[in-house]
Amino acid sequence: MRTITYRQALNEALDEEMARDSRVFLFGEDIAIYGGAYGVTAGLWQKYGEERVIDTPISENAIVGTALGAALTGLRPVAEIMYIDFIGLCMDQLNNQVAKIRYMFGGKCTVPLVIRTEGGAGRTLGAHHSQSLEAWLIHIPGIKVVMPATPYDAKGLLKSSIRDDNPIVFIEHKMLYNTKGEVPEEEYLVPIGVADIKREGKDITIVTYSRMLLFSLQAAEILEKEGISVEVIDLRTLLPMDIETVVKSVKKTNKVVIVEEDCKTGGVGAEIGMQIVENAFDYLDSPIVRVAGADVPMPKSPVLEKLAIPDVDRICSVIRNMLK
Amino acid sequence: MRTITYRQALNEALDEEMARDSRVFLFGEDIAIYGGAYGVTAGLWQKYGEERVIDTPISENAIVGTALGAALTGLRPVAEIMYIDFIGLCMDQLNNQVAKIRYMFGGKCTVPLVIRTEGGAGRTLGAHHSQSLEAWLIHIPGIKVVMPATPYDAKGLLKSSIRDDNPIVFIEHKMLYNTKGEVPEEEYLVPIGVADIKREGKDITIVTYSRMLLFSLQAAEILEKEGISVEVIDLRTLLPMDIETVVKSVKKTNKVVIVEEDCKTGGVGAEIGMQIVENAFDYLDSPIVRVAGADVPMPKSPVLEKLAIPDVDRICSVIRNMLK
Amino acid sequence: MEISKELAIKLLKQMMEIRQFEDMIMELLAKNIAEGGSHLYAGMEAVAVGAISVIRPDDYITSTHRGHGHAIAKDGDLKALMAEILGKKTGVCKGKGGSLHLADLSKGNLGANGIVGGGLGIATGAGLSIKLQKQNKVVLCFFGDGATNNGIFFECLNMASLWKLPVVYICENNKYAMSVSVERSHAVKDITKKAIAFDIPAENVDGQDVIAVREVVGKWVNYAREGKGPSFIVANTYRYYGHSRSDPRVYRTREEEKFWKERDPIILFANRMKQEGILSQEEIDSIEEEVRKEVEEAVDFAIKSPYPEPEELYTDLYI
Amino acid sequence: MEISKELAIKLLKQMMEIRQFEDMIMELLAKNIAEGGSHLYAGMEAVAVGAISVIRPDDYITSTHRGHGHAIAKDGDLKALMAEILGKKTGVCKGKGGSLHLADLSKGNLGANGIVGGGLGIATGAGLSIKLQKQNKVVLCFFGDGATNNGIFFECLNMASLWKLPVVYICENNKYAMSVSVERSHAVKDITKKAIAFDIPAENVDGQDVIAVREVVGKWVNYAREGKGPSFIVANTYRYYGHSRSDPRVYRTREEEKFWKERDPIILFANRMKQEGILSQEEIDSIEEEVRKEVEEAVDFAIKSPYPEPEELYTDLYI
Ligand SMILES: Cc1ncc(C[n+]2csc(CCOP(=O)(O)OP(=O)(O)O)c2C)c(N)n1
Ligand SMILES: Cc1ncc(C[n+]2csc(CCOP(=O)(O)OP(=O)(O)O)c2C)c(N)n1
Ligand SMILES: [Mg+2]
Ligand SMILES: [Mg+2]
Repeated sequence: MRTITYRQALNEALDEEMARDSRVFLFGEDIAIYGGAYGVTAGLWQKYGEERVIDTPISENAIVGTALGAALTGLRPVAEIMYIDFIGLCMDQLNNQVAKIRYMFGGKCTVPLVIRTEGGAGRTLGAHHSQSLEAWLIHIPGIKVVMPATPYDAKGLLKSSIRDDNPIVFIEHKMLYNTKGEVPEEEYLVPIGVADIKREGKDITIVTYSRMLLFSLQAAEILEKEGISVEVIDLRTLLPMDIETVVKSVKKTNKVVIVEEDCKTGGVGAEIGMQIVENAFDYLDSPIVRVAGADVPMPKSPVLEKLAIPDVDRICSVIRNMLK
Repeated sequence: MRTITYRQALNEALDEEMARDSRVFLFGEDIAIYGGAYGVTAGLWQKYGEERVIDTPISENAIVGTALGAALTGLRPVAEIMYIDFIGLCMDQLNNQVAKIRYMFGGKCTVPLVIRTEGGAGRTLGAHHSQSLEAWLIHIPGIKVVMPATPYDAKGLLKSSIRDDNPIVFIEHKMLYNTKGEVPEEEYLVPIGVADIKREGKDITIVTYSRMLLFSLQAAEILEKEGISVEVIDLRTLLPMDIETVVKSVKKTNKVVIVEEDCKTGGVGAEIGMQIVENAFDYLDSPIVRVAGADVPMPKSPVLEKLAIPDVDRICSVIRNMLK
Repeated sequence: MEISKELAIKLLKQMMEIRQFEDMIMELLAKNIAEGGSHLYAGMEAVAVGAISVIRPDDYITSTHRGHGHAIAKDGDLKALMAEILGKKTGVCKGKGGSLHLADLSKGNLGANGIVGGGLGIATGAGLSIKLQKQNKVVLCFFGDGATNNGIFFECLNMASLWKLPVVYICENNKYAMSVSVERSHAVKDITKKAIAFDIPAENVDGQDVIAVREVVGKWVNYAREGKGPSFIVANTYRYYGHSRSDPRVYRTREEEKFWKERDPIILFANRMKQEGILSQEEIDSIEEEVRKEVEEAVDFAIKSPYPEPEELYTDLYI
Repeated sequence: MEISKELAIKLLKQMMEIRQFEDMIMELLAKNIAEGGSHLYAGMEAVAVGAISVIRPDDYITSTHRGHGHAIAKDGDLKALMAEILGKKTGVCKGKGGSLHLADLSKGNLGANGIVGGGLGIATGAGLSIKLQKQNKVVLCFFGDGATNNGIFFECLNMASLWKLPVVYICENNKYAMSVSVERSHAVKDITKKAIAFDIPAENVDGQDVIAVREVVGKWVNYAREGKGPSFIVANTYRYYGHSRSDPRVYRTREEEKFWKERDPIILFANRMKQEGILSQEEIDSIEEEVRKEVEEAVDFAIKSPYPEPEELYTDLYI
């Protein structure tokens, strides 16, 4: 199968869905001429014109609010918030309007809206361009939260997100854009809300998502050589969370490590962990362990940045400890 | 001892700290002439004048940003965001500036800033005036999050918060303002970051905070008559969380129920639960149970609103089940 | 502009519906039949009624926390609105929205809003949608004076002007945002000046004069429909009740209240219609009587309606 | 305004420091010695240098994502700044902030900011603080053209005008916000018009002319110090490099770039000083040489400095 980058996979997803449905349009900062801060929308303005790929002013709250208004009245916007770090500027429109409007109106409207954004550390960009804020989002009933780790999933999930009639926050990772993976030429979709076992194993389960999947798979590779068989589950969608797949695995391995890049306290791992406790407590041989980001703003310094998020070594040593 | 309301306790705390330190000033919507949407600042404008009790325009992001600027340059602002539901409008200033600035600047500044707000359901105000969003806040390293449940704690914690050199979000509860409790005439402080065992017991531990403390205590009262002895821990501060007090209790009772008003998924209870798993797994006889708000926007209808948050019956029946 | 008898009746009746609806809610609040907050539109009727009277059923509006008037004027069903305010199953949002969230997309009402300024994005987006879909519709976006201090107001007006969106922004300047007067919270006293920052044409209108509102809004609605872009209207008006039930109104004088009550939009219009010989006092009285019956029926309907079933807690979230 | 030789040297030297500092960072980025993004101030030197030259050491500034120039002009130590940009322990923020967060409160620099418009609240709050403490200070608040589209800009200007805060708001209009031109993102082409919405006096200034900047900012700094309130200045300028390292600048023409390079603020000023007989070419050359040494020393210092210790990850969060 051909191999393309995560960036390219996302670009194809947008391209295909725009070609398929004339109601789909793109809306955000520097997405048209510039092609997006990370190049995801490159070429689409040239192809679809300026009524379907719209550069906006730097007005995050209005970007989300306006996209919502368009979604309520017949269009299917794909809005972009350049960095998830800026999501605080539009949390009101996202939380109070986008997520709640269908419920508040008694189900009498739909909000077919995708908000694309990207997050994560790794480029030493400092505290305002390196955050992982997905934990805020899974606490907002009414939206779905999708975080693909591979080019295949990125494309399939973005296409599904654009076709979904619910509002979706689709979070990419800045360190994945250049990663490559197999992506079929022919069209396919990846369902929202379904986790994927990226590697089967029997001794311990890693539950993870986004870039941490790559680290987890590397750790599993290393541990394999030491005779430790690790099952790696990629959640792919955080809300709704496919806890069944996780529970099934836990029932087999009886041990769980959660690997997450966001700050540990109040992070997504807490929710994953508690759902495991609620659904598979009696199968747990030992406490669930979170390997998570440090509870600090992201420091600039490359040495500190590396320490602030999980790495392969830490995952390995945590697992070795648990299996001792 | 004299008995006063939660509202009055808060008002006294503000009054005393303003009298004590001329750098303290109040800043927010309708806090001066009107005395605050829930009356907490009543009389202070009259007493301290319009340079120390400042009515602002409806500009939440600038309220927080401006308060920060004042805190960085010699003052000690107490800003008010009228409802926590509006916090999305200032999440950027709160998360990216207020919380991070000291760390980003290498410790070379302090941010003595309190942001008072209120949350919770109970007045059938619908989806935009009934939320419990503290889970977002505990995921922001750099701030502290305080949520008092009693008049005594409200006063003592607000005074401590104003004296603290770190930024603090102080969350009141709309259904507590009229509740009464004993509050000494003489000055006292309640330390930030210390939980309080509001009722001792031996069969099961409830971990809770804010209004849910009242429901938990009522449930404990009822269960007592059935021969079930419930220990009720009031966290009071959510960040930093006093997990030691919780763990000590769990080691005694071996069973935990978390009672929280916020939406369950991604809520504060997940973090409480995971910290218990991490620190006291081997003492747990049964899965930790979360009694939490429903994962929906708050519905207007009084019947649905009541169902959307925990109530005494639900707490009782969950505990009865766990002890069966 | 000539007022036909039919139009006169329609305008007067709608204003009376709003007034009586709001007065009734005040009663229901006092009796604890209505719970929670309700921001009442009494005193401001001419704005919603005048403005909405010049648009079509398929045009859109967005409304505010003080939204009963807009909902009624946009062809809202009194029964379904009253039931919604009481949180009943028969409400226009099945009892899930309440007073702050009245909406009816089937009638082009994109909703009231609990967030001050919260509807501005929706209105602007609806305008963008109309433009991209090459429809011939317009949007009336209502908001208070207070909302024009919130960032989203400026962000939206900039976009609307930049892209020439068919949105008429209507600021209901009732002199206060809760307790804070315009003088104490806006750097400019004439709110239309804010539109200069976006090169949007703006004008003030007497918000107590339903005909004046019609004329001004009508002009800018045509402008929008012709693809010329957004406009900004400040309708100067007053709310009779306190901001909410418990508000003792210490921030304003009784003289000021009296001044405005003497400019009551319903009385002003009724008198003018009499003077111009379009309606007689008897006709006016009979409209009022008719409205009284309607409102009573609405209350009756709402009170008798059941609350939503418990299962409804989890419906209508996702599709 | 007469320019003393001493002042001429100071202004020229600071502009050269900024230029060479930025050129050096471009080199370090190319060699992967500097990591991450850096938004370079080259081309815009006259704005920071001219503006900050008229305030006192105890006055405040707030800066932007393009903040090296402001930091240098506000008496920043080149070594500590360069070390910070490389994430070193000896950096002005101990390596925790980086290019986007240069700050030095001891010198009144309240910080660069990764959030467009993020410093406006801080500046306004510092202004409020000055007023409440009855100090005689002022604040210069720098931000880009793009920032004037974000809600917080309007919210802050309103507060500043309402309370007459001593803040001079300086928009560095370099024609683009990343790739989007002012024409494509602002409803008004003349950004000073935005100040009308807040009754704030505003004017444009040639941002390539350090003397013009000094004069205009000086005037409004006095106004602020006299308690008359805020002002709004749009300094028209241009950035030489792309928005960030990887930017191919497809959104602007090479002619336009050439036009602006012909108005280079350093050359313009140096020529004028020669013409007016204040500085000789030799003096100018020797300043340039001195600056070259300083910048080299700064780089040397930064490169040789250690990274923070691992324990530093958890320090400096709470006090
Ligand atoms: C973002 C936000 N801030 C504050 C509030 C609380 N609040 C509700 S109505 C109101 C006053 C609004 O004033 P205005 O916009 O003039 O409308 P009016 O009530 O006068 O009709 C305030 C402050 C809110 N609902 N939303
Ligand atoms: C709130 C926010 N939105 C978007 C960005 C991404 N971004 C960084 S700089 C920039 C352009 C800023 O333009 P302008 O304010 O004109 O400053 P300039 O870069 O031209 O100096 C953008 C969009 C950001 N950092 N913050
Ligand atoms: Mg008002
Ligand atoms: Mg710019």
